[in-house]
Amino acid sequence: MSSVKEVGVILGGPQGSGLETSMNVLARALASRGYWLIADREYYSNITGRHSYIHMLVSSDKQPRSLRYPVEVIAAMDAETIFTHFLDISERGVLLYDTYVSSKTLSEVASMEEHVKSRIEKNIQRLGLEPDVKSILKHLSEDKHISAIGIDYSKVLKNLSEKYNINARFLSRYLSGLIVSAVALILGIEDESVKEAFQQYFKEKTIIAEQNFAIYEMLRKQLEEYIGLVKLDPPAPRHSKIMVASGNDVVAMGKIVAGVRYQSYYPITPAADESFLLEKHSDILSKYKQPIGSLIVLQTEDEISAITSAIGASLTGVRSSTSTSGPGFDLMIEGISWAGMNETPVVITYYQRGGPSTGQPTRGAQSDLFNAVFAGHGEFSRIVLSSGDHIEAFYDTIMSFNLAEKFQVPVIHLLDKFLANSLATMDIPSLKDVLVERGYISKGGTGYKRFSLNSLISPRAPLGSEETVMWYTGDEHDEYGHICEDPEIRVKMYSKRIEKDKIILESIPLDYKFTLYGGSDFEYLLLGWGSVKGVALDAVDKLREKGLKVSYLNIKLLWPFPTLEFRDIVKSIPEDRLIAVEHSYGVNIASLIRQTTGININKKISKYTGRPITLSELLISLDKIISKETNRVVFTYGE
Amino acid sequence: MSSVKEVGVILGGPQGSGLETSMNVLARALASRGYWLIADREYYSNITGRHSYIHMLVSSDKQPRSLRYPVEVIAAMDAETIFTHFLDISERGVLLYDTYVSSKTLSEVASMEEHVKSRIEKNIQRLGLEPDVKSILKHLSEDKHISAIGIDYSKVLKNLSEKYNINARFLSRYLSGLIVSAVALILGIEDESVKEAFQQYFKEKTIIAEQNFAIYEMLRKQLEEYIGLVKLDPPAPRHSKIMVASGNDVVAMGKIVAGVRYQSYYPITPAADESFLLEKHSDILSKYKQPIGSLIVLQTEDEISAITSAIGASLTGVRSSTSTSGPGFDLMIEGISWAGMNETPVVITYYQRGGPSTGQPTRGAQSDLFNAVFAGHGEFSRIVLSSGDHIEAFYDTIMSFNLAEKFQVPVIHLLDKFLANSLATMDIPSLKDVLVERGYISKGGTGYKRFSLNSLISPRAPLGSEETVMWYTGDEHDEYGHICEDPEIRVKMYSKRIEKDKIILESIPLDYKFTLYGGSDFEYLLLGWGSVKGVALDAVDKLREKGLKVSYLNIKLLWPFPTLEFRDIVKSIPEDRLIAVEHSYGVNIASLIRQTTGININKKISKYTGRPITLSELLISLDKIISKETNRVVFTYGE
Amino acid sequence: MVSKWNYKSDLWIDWCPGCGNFGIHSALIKALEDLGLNPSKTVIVSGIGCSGKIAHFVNVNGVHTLHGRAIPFAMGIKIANPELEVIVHGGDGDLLGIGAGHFVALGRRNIDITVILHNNNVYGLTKGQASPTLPLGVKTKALYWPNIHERVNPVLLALASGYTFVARGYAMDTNHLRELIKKAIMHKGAAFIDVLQPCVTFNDIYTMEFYKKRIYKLEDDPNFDPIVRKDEETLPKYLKAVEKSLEWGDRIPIGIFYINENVSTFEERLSERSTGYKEIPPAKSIIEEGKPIIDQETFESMFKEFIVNVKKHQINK
Amino acid sequence: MVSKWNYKSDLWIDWCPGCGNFGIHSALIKALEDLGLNPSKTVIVSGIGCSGKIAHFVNVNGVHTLHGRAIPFAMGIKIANPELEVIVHGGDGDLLGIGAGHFVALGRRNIDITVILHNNNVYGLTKGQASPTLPLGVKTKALYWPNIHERVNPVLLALASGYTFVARGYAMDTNHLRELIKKAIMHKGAAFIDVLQPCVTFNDIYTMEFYKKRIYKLEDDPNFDPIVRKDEETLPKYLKAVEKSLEWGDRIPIGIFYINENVSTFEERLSERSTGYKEIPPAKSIIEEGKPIIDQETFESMFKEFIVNVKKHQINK
Ligand SMILES: Cc1ncc(C[n+]2csc(CCOP(=O)(O)OP(=O)(O)O)c2C)c(N)n1
Ligand SMILES: Cc1ncc(C[n+]2csc(CCOP(=O)(O)OP(=O)(O)O)c2C)c(N)n1
Ligand code: SF4
Ligand code: SF4
Ligand SMILES: [Mg+2]
Ligand SMILES: [Mg+2]
Repeated sequence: MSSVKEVGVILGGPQGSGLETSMNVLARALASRGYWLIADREYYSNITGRHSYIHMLVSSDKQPRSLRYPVEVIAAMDAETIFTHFLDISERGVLLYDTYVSSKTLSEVASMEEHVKSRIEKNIQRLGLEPDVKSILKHLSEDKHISAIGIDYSKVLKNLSEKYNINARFLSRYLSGLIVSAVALILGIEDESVKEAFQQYFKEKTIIAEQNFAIYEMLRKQLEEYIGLVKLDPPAPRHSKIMVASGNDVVAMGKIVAGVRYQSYYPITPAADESFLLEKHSDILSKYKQPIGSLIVLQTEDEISAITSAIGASLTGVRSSTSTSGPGFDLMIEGISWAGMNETPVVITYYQRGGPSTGQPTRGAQSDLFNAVFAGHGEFSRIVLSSGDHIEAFYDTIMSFNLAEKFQVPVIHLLDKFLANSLATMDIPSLKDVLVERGYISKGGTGYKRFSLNSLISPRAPLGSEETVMWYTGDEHDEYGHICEDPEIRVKMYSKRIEKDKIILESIPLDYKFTLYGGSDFEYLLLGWGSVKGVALDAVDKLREKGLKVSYLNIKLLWPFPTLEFRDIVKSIPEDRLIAVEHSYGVNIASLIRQTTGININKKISKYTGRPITLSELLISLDKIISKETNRVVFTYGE
Repeated sequence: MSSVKEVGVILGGPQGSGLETSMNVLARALASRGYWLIADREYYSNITGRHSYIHMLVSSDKQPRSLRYPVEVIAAMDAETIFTHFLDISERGVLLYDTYVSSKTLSEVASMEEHVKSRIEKNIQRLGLEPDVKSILKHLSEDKHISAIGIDYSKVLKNLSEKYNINARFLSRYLSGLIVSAVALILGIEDESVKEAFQQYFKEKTIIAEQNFAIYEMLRKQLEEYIGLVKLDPPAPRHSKIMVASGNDVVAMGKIVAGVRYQSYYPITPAADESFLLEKHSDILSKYKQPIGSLIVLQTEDEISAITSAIGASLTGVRSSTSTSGPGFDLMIEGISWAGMNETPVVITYYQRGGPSTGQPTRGAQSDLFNAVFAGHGEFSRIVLSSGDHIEAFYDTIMSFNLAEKFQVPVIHLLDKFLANSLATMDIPSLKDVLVERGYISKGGTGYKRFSLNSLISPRAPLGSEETVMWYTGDEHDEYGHICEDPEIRVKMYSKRIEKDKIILESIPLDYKFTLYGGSDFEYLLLGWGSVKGVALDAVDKLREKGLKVSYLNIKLLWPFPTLEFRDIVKSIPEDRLIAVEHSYGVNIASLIRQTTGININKKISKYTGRPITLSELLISLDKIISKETNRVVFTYGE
Repeated sequence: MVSKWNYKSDLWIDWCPGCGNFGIHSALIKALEDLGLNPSKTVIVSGIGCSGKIAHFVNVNGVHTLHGRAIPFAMGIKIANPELEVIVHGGDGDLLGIGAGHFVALGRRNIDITVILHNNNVYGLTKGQASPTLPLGVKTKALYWPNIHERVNPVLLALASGYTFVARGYAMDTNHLRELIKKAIMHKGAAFIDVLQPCVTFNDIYTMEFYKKRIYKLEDDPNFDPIVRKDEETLPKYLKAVEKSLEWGDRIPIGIFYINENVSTFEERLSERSTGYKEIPPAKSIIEEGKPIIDQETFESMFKEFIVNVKKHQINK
Repeated sequence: MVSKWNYKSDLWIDWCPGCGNFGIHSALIKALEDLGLNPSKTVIVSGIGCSGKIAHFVNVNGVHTLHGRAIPFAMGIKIANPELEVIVHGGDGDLLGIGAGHFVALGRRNIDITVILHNNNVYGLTKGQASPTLPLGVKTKALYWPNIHERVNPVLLALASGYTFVARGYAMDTNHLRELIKKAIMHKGAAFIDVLQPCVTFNDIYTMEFYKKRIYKLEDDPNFDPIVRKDEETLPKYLKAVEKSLEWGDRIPIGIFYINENVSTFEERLSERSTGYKEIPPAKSIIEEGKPIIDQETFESMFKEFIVNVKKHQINK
């Protein structure tokens, strides 16, 4: 088999059996070979037992930005994975499976939801197969020329247990290593990289790393004939050090770089992992040579306490933030309204997930745009920023703190589960140009007026400033912060808090408002924000290869909306050449644009199954839309 | 003095001194004479001491709909009222005051906010007066020909105390009666009506009514020469019984007529009075002959409990509601999202007040439109209705319950403080055509599917139905209500909950979407929603008298927005003849219209001092806008 | 006893194998069987967490609500239809963290509801963070640092809030727990059971072994009688319950701490202001399609305080 | 003692004449004077209600927050800048109704904050509805029906939640209250004072006359010592405090119920995970305009677990 530029991989198995570990180790091994990759993690709202999988794309020449079906390699921990994904393997691809499951039937898979089961049953019937693994395996190898490679998992593990004298109870913990090893062998990654990946991931637990590598060695023998069966091209040159991290991770790193000193959170998917990483660094911060102070990460009793205590911390001059998803954000709204009223900088990292209500807690969505932009009673200035990928998310996190302090407003950094839980390789961010911008910091002093009307942004002195007293109140107030119901003061203060929007729009550089990808010669403009960026860029590249002049506008500044610049950029084409894409029902960015610019976008691409839009879905839908077959396409692919 | 069609009255004094009583008694006395009136109540967020006033307009021929300055009569309980309102008395008008305050100076008024004081001081200076009552009184009578009628309040009260042997400590309670009496005499209302008004208001406390009437009798002698000094025309004929009630009252009545059986609330201005009236009727409901069941009105521990317990009650098939304002609504958002997810009817009566945060708790605003329409994570159908006046509010309350049940959605009835706390005369609502519409109620049974996908509206069986079990969950679910993450079910369920919007729009009759006032021949169209209706209609009348073809579009259905019908109605004039008016900074209805219809409204009239737009303000601004002097007018009149 | 109803729903239960929730589930099912509660008149109201999923695993009505809000949802259901048997299930994060305010308020109301706390000392469903019942300084598996919050004592908090039935059970002693659940359901007023529930995935401290060694039963002490029978017993029995609730460490009591049925229930209190409440509670009102609920006459007499008669001779001379 | 600072702000105080809040205000001002606290290092954090306005009436920093949320705001302030003296003021609706969850959580944290409850049994600022401390069956002026909720006992709830200083004062005994406030401020850990506060406008039951007849001082009983000095005293003193907290009716105790400084404060606990916390707490970090906070090298070593070295020979044969 000749080598390829790009390989798609799915690792599947029950939740709680270590797939996240597999993903992390495999990613490190691949990265250390110089490959680029992206990996999405799909899982149920469940701790143990339901079907979960990692969907990866590995590339030899550039950072992959989206996922695609079918994939070349699937590694199945269990029968459920085979039933769920057998249609996702490309012709001549590879299926790694446990020989133990070959006798399983679909009806035996208890952990599968009834609806999923009956849907899969229909697919199996359509193909004229039996609802059992055997029949599927036969179909795959005979009809699709797929190499179905069986491994006796329990035998491998038994060998391991004998070698290291491991209690049988703990053996299942090594399944993740088995999967990594098998896939690494198929992809032909060098031993050394696999070994180091285990070592790096398991850190001090060197014995665990060793044991996992022992599995690899066992499998290497067993799978000898398949090594490098799916071989990647030699990687294009890249930096000698690269980063492998999830969206949650990069945001946490961004916060530390930005100087966050108080982070409150109430656990919620998919936000909690960010705080966990920050928590780990509570002490490290104090350990570094510079006196950079301590970072307090606090699990609060609820989201109301999270936002209000973060605001409290901010009043003392500290960079503070909190992190949540939809249900938690709802509870923070009254607090955000207080921050707006009191011109208090605070950063809210808002990871969207499937709604409404508890919704699909572990699935992705972009359906909270309006909640972020409009929730809260009364009118006040806020900034809503979105990030299109991991690197953007890192810098945007830092930017969020700068903007919050410069303009003394709450900043909502709007992300989502797709980004939060997906892993990607990236160049190590450079901190060279990462500068702190604190805005108008004052030392206070006698007669200090926190809400001075001399300028739209008043001098901000921290609580505790020498010789200074100040007042804050959620009530309308005078320049000192005392309650005041005078209509004239009301108008001045109320206007001040809204008219900041103007200077925000003036000060933020264009590339922090949106970025055009693909070229300014576009005849069609695809537009969106956040996690559709990757797939949109890939689609743009493909279409441009075919000679279609499509570009993508990645909108970052969602509020205040950059109306003038937006109008300017789209003016070269008619409205009916604008196409919006979003992981939501409404494709709400189109409504926001109509509201703020008057421009009508009635071509919409949407997906709201909780799974990410794939490249082929986007290409198909663009084709349908450009060919005027339809104005709206809704996709549903992916389990 | 000849009689007049219309009289403006201000009653002013410290909060806690009985002005609300004065308003109620005076209104009843006037109503029983056959007069129409409207009365706005302005007060600080304070229990005792700060300046408060009633601003009334009384008419002999039709229901007044808006307020105006100047007024013909001001009755001042204290010096602060004189300082605050002396510029509001019309030439040849009347000022009733306490002779005791004639020696007061502005600086002695401790309860006045500094900003207000310095603003008034400037006005006084500008007129070349001294900052004391004496100087002002002189100015009023000499320069403005105002009858400044002094009464020695304490003498009147002392006489009363002697007559009835009342403890001096309680005498201040009779100040409200004194004010009513003095104004009634000036307006020349018959003794009998005043007497009955006291009796009706004080109910079983007949002695209090008697004592108050005794004050009237004392004053009648004292003010003999002034009786009927400002005389209203004989009233046009009207029904023999009329209603005098506030917005809070009519909503409570509407709820009872609608069959509410569970109302939860957490006290908040300006919503709490509604629940208080309902609470009074907890027992009366059971007392009536028909077995109409019991009404539970429950003060909860917070707004989260208010909304979630109301939803819980609704699940048992009960018509349930809660009532709040901005800060409380923010806390309800997660609960509303659950109701959306679970297709649960529930009515949220949302009285706007000045925001953000605690804002101006006792002042009016319409700045929560987007919060009502867009707050909540995830997308789901909801209905947002607004009411333009008391009568609308009554019927809309009933409509809200019908819509909630018919479409199985949360209904937000968006009102505001202006309506909530203002008193108006009105015809007694007729219940003839008030019918219950419950939508698709089911008896359940074995195999019952609460979320059947057979139709957009599934059969709804109450919890407790015989031989029926059902499940509800905030997670995405299948037809039984069990958690389900299958992508196909997801798409069906998610879409179902949003696509209801279509049938909502199809089913709601046009006059529940909006109403055009002034005629369809308009050359300019003023548009708005809620509490601007009254002043808008008055302005339309005035302008039409002058030959300008202006009409007013009163928008009731704010969400889902009636896009098609709206486009249809405005299509006859160019966009730049559309003018929006709102008590907010942003005049946000214009943005909502642009978002949902693509129509641009860039002419805006706005007021956000917390005080209502007056007729003259609206006329002036329309003039400026129609003459193309400006596109945006912001007003600030009123203390 | 063979029950008329099958109380187990036919869904696959997705708790981790060995989870203490299975014990609570069995005890509940058995208690329902023993009491023979009619599934259509029984409602399980649960919060969000591993614990909250129980509503789906039982074949009676289930309302799986919001994180922390099971109690107010349950309150609305019970008040609107007092005929329903309402049982709340929630996690320790759910009932005592985000939901602590409602937990306290229910005690004050003494609504006839049973609250069952799945107390596993962690936030299970969000992957093992410390819950409010985890003691200070303890570091369970998923924590990076030892816990910095002191624990809240559920039994003590329930006593302080006014619950009139307060007990503690152990998830792995299903027969004992089944009896507690039955008593709690039959109790007149707000009943609370703190169930010690091992979380095999995230809690490596409060394990079955941990509990096995320490747990003892209050009912084994013949001198301890938690039931208030006469008013004068209230104070001493309450104080005794408080004292017992503070026992934690080498010996951990399970069983009933306190029962007091002399406190009026919320239903009784509501009947005082709404005299028809017992006969026609909200859910029994007849609200018929296409008809008005009250007629014009009733309306006008109800709201007579707002109605003014206009005088014939309308004008003053 | 003549204080360096004038602690009274020059605003007109808009409480009703005769309101108990004036007593609390005076006691607070006097306590501040006695302690000579630096106004710029002192913060009053208040909720929403008549009580909440106090933040504006004192000439130290004032943060008038949201209804029920004074405690979490205060927590953020105190944790970020432990040098500040933080005093929370809230109403009974504020701290024990909507804010009860935070009230409980603060006890678990034992943050060095003083919480002063303005306990007037009503919702003053919203015109007299029943507050959570109003006993069952009582009908104050603005209520249409007698109260249907049992009262929450603030002292008991504070004890159950883990406050390490628990006291009760009376608004009209300003000298006694002043001493309590001073002790609470000086206490190391979370301190709570339940202040009985007559509301002259809406509460016609718990009036000054009512209290005058009933109040007595705990310190007058020579046998009652609320201070835990040794660990073994904890349990008996705690139980005694609980017992005393239940006294209500003809005799109402004021004074200190319980003090225990042997419990670690939150600040101490935070120092364990963030060793530089005491020297450089968040508010003392230097975050300078125009500079990066950490350099590339530090960054890469902090997050080395995410950094992979790319092999020279990148390709497998
Ligand atoms: C408002 C809100 N915040 C956070 C969450 C996320 N969340 C889901 S379960 C859970 C906690 C679970 O812990 P616990 O209540 O103890 O239940 P357990 O899983 O341990 O049974 C949290 C915080 C949520 N669903 N809603
Ligand atoms: C979220 C929210 N709900 C309700 C209110 C309205 N509100 C203002 S003050 C108050 C209660 C006041 O009672 P309490 O806390 O006892 O303080 P007091 O006025 O008696 O001092 C309420 C409910 C609010 N401001 N915010
Ligand atoms: S995480 Fe813990 S509580 Fe949740 S199901 Fe697993 S063992 Fe049970
Ligand atoms: S209402 Fe009561 S608590 Fe509020 S200021 Fe007046 S007397 Fe004081
Ligand atoms: Mg738990
Ligand atoms: Mg109070």
